[in-house]
Amino acid sequence: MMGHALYNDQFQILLLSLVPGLPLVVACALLVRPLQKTGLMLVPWAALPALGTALFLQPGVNLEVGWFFMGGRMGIDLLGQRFLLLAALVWLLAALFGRSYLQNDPKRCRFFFFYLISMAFNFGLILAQDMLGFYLFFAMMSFSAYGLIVHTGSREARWAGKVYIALVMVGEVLLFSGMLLMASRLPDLELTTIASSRPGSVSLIFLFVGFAIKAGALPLHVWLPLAHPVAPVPASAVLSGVMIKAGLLGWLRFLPVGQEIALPGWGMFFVVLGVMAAFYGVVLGLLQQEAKTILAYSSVSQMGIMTMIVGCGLLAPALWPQVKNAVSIYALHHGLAKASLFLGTGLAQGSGRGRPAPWFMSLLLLPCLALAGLPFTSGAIAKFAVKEIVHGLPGQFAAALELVLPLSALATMLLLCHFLKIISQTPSRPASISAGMFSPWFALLGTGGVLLWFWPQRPGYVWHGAEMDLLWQGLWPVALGWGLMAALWKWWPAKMVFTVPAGDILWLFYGKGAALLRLPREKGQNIRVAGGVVGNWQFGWGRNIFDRGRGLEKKLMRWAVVGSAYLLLCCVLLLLLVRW
Amino acid sequence: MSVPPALVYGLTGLFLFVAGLAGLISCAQLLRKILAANIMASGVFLFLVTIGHGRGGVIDPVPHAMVLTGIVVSVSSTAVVLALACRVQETANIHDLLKRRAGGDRE
Amino acid sequence: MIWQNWLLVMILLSSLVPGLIIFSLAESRHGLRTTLNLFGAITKMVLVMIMIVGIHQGKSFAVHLVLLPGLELVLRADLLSALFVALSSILWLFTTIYAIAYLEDSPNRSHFFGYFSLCVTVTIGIALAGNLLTFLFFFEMLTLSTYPLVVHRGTTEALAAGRVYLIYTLAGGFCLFLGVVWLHVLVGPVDFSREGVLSPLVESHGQTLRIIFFLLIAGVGVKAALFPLHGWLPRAMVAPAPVSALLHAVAVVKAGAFGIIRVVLDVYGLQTAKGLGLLMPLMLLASVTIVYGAIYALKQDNLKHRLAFSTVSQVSYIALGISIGHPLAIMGGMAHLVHQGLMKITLFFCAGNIAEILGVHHISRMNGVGRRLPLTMAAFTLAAMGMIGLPPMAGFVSKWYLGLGAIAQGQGWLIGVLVLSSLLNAAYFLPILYGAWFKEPEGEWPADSGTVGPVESHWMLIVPPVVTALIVLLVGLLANSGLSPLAWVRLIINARYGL
Amino acid sequence: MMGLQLQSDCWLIWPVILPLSAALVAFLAKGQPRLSGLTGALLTALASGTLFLKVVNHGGGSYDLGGWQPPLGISLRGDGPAVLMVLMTAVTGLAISVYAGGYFQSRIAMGGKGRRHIVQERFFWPLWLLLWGALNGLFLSADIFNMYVTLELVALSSVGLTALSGKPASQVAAMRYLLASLLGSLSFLLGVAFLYKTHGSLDLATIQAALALSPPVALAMALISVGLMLKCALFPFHFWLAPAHANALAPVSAILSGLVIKGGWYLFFRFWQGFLPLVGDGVVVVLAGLGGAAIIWGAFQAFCQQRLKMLVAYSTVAQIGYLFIIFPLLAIGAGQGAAAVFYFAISHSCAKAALFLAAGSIFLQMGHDRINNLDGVRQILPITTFAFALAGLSLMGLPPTGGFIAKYMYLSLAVSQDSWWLVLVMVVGSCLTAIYICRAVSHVLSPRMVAGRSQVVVGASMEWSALALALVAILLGFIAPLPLGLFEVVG
Repeated sequence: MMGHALYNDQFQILLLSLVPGLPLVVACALLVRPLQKTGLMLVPWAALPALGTALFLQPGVNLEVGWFFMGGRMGIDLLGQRFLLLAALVWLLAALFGRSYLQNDPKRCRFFFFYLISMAFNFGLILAQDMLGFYLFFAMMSFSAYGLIVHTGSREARWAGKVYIALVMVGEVLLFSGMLLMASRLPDLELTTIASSRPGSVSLIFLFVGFAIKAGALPLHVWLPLAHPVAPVPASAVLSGVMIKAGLLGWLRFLPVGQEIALPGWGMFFVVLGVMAAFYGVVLGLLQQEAKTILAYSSVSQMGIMTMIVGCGLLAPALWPQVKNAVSIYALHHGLAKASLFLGTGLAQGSGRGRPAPWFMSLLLLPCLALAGLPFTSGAIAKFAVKEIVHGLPGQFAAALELVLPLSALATMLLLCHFLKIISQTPSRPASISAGMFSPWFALLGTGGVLLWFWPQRPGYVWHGAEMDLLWQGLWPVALGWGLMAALWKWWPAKMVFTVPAGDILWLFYGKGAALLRLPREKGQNIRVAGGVVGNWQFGWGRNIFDRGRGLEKKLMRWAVVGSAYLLLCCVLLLLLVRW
Repeated sequence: MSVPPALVYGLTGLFLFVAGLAGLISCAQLLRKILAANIMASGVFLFLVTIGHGRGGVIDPVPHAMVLTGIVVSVSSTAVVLALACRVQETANIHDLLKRRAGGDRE
Repeated sequence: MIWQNWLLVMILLSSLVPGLIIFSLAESRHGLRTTLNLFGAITKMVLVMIMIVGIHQGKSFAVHLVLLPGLELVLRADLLSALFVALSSILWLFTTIYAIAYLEDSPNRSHFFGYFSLCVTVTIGIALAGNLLTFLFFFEMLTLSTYPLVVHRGTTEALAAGRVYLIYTLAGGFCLFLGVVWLHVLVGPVDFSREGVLSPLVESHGQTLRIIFFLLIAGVGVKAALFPLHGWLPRAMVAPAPVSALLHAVAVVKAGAFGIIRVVLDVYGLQTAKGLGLLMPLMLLASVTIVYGAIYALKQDNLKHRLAFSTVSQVSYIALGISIGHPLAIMGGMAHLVHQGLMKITLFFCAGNIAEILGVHHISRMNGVGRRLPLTMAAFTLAAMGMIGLPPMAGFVSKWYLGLGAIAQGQGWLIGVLVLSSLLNAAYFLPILYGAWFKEPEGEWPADSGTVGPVESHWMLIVPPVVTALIVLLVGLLANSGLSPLAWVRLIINARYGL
Repeated sequence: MMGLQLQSDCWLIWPVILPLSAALVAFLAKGQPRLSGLTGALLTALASGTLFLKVVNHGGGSYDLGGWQPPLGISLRGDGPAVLMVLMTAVTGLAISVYAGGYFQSRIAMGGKGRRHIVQERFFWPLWLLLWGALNGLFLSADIFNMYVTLELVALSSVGLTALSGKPASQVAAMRYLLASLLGSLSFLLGVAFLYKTHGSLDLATIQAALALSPPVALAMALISVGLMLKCALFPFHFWLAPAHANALAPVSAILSGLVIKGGWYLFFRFWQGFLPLVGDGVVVVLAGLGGAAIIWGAFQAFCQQRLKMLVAYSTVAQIGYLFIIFPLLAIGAGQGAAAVFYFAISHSCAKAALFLAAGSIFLQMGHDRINNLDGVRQILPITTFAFALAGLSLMGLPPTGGFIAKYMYLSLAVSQDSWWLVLVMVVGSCLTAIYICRAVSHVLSPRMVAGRSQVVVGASMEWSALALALVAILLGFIAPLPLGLFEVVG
């Protein structure tokens, strides 16, 4: 029996190691010229162990990997399973898409190298069950994603990369500090220990901000609209679909959610921040003219809703199991939908046929509607899960948030209509798509549409979606949004176009910000060294001191001086000796 | 009260020493310096001779031996000094000559 | 028993003897010289391994030589010295391999390798020094054996740099000397194995002990490049790359840092040092150095200068760890002794490769280097990430423990220093990485020496950085395993403070 | 009683007799001055070695020359310090002799102006052996008048050696040297006369035993002190030293700087040693003050020099200061101060001689000794430059050298007696020493190649003897207990 358990453990460790391990191995293969072809073939399939783990491994595995880093643990819990499923699906399908999308890119090996390592670390952070393991994978994923963002090497990409990496660095050090502060109070660094302890407020702030950067929470979202449009389409899909969820997961893992102690201050903060982001993203998104930028702002807005849910969990600890459920469902739904939108954008822009075909547009409409929460879409299930939580909140919150939810759905619909319009108006670049790109997109659409309906822990309500009032509640924001947008298109003067540059508030202090990022540097050999005087003295005033020293010595060498010294010294010695 | 001759000799010796010292220090020419050094030596010897006299009328032979040895040393060092002085003078002359010739060439 | 005592001497001789033979070799005896070098390095490694195993089994190693009554040279291997000895001997092997290829066809190689071996001998001597006098003894010799290496190129610039180096280090040496003498007058010979000799004097001679501490730290601080005393380090960059690597990672700077550890922990003892209030100034100094070095590194365009200032900044982590005074922080500091060595030697190897193979010395001209030298730049990237302190590189491990110790000691503000340093490190390393990997090369390289063999250049130039970079990665990735430096440091801390 | 009876301590005489007779032989043996000179040097060194072994094994002793008892007879005393100095002279002298053999050989082989080099060598050996004998006599003599005589002998032979090079500069320098030396010895003699007047004895030990500070004694001590200061060129009487030492032939410079200076200082020390308990702080402070001034000023001047040999010569000026700053530290501490200063003298002697020998070789090879143009000598003279660097280490007082041990003892004495100004002077002095030595060494050891004589003219014996001396200076860092044990032996 013991032996069996051990064997089982070993097997699980092997499987779990394969999840981040296989992508890393394939990534390494891409570096070696003879193996590149095989490596490229294998890119999408490197996500298979993750998919398998998410689908077949029972949550609750938690294994010690003592030799790893600072004493690691890995395993999978309920939250992890859902995030892993989402990640595996999106990474896999986006890779399939990308393989065709980047077929003719000379630098595709480099792209997929970064793609794979980001993927590996993304899986790793989901599996990590200890603080430093999580931090390790989180940090590595953030840095690897840099390679995806700057892939094209255009000016915009470089700028986006710069902003991204600066924010990532700030996030890293904040996380580092926060985790240090947290770790100094804990007996060990396992996530279960963290979940049952209460961190200090300073470390909370650090951790919140550190993860908020990744999650694109309000003032720190600036990298999202910059980075998503410049990255190649599959990269945007995973960035927006999966990677920003890592920040969310970080909050869930490290904030004291799910404890008996309510943190009303923090909860309130999260809720307000989330709601603000939900609408801010939409408003800013409406002012954009680039499809992928609009999607990025939509992500900001959607992440706002997830922030809000987390805030609810903080407000009412009793709701925590539902919150966990809701967040993971929402993340799953949003991830799949957003990824299919991004891939769709890629397809539309690369069709080479001028305007996209109607059938294509109607397919593209599906995830949009899902995001807006149309009944019978995945969005409806996610929205319902959220609604359930909102209902559980204390009175005034429930009322306020119940108002917010449909409004946000309406806003989302507005934004996505805007997106569709932009897509339909933007002429395509020369044809670059192939049949191989459609199948992953279809798969993604299909999964997004169907997956939640077969979800084991789906809200019990799902099958009652046909009930009239609920149907209505889901429908009217969508319809209103659509109508409003149609009206706007019709009557809005064509010449009145307001735009805000992507990255909005970043531009407010662009001048100074740029100065911060573009550091003064001295070209050439010059180095400024403190204490440089010592180095130069022989060349500066040294010559002078030599001559002066020798001149003085000549004076000392005169007989008169020597004679007087003789007499003086005789007298002094005599005097001193006699006086004694 | 008569002055003891030992005191006179002794003081004379010391005076000679100091005078020689003054000469050695202040005279510029080499030969004068050498002479001054000799005068100093004579002063010391005179002083030594006086010491030998001073012991209650008994003549002490040791200072005498010292003076004799000292004179030998002094003579030999004077010889060395003089020889060296000649060489210095010679080379100085040659030096001067060379300098003058070089100067003349330039003119 | 006898072999145990001779082992230490043999460890010293294993590099000294080849060094002396190499001095006498003609310039053309390339093969013999290489053989001797490698033979010495490998022998030393083996001997050090034997010693470490012995120490682990609880054996003790010590040799004494009486210079004067009450004045003796002692070589003794304790846990801490084993750490430094292991670092030096391993890195020496790599540096030797690297230097053999790097200096191929350059003049004066016999001289170079002679002094090179001497330098390592002396460094090992510093590590094994059993009392303060022996430490001083080897510390001064280190100055002298590294000087010829610094001026090896013989250019005016090199000579000027050498002069500055000498002035700084010798002046520091005299401070140290004075401190040692003073301490001897106060308490007699200061043996490292007798911590706490000074504690009875805290009441009566507190002020004196403070001054002595200042003198000692000034002495070792010059080599450790503590803030106002660091001026020599960037200038010494004119030396050939293997020398810079050796200087920064193994020998000089590390010896200074090691000296700080010895002075604080073994001469004064943590409690005494705390009681005298000596740690706070040291902590401030180290913090200032960390930030200062990083800021200046940012301003450099010359790659080696940037690395030099980075060293200034990074080595002070060790001093910081010690001065925090909490066992955890000390652990971080000691681990950084090894980690920084590994990372910095990799960086210098890479900088040397870039300069040697491509003729590129400036960061502004490094665009696209990654395409021409992928392995070198990969190693550079790993090491640079370690320097920034990203997990799972070695640098993170030390930073983590430093932070933990700082918090435990109630000095939470130090996290700010660590964070600032990380940010600045990122600011000066990431642009290099970006330029090297993502930018297009700006045309021909100034002096491309061409590809040799299957890798980008001579394999002896490529293998050392790649291997050390992998070690950097593994040391962090397997930090918790029994074979990592961290495990050994934990052993030290356990033995001393019983964590 | 009569002279024919051999006294038990007759071995004391050989280190004096042998070089003197060898000098005579070398002078007379016109054809083979080098052979006879080297043989004499070897024998003298052997005699000194024997003396050393005897003293180590059987303790010190004294010997009355010709069986004549003091005061009329001349007495030699071999106690620890004296024998130590004799041994130092022997070691240094032997190396210098070997060097000189090679030096003259090389010079003669180089040719040049007629027979000048041959004549130089012909006079060098007798003068050098005479000097050696006189020095040994000086160290061993127990009687103050004999000290005067040996002092004069030393001075005359060294002046002769100085003038030997024949350059105008060296002759002028020799003249200065001689006059200063005359002034010094006459002062010394007058002091001796005063001492004899008050004590009726010439035996130093007797005098010191009965010493009381009457005004004549004070005058005597003042005269003797100033006279000896002139002899050993203590600041401000260093005016003659640098030109004389720097312009002499290479082996001569080494002899003068390494050994001759120590003669004057040795007498000074022995006079004051017994006298110190009687005097107040003021005097020792003056002495140490002069020493400190010498250290700083000499080091500064050395730093200012542009010629290598001048630099080394001024370094001697500075190092003499160390021999004098010990006086405040002698008063307390059981013999540690004396041990320290003797150790300093010994290691300085080896190191300085090695420096001058190496500098001489460099001069010979390059044809000049302008420091700034010496880059690249390393390639031509690897051993010599190495010796130069090693000797420099000892001068700087870096471990593991004799200089380090001495400085260590100095500093620990100064610290234990809270003489902070001495500590300051020593540290500053050490730093300055380090700077000027490094300045020279950085050029000498520079890998840069500079045009010079391509053919190596420096003989192997020259290179290795310099290195041997430098190595002795290093070795002194490890064998300190041996000489210092000898130091305890009384005569």
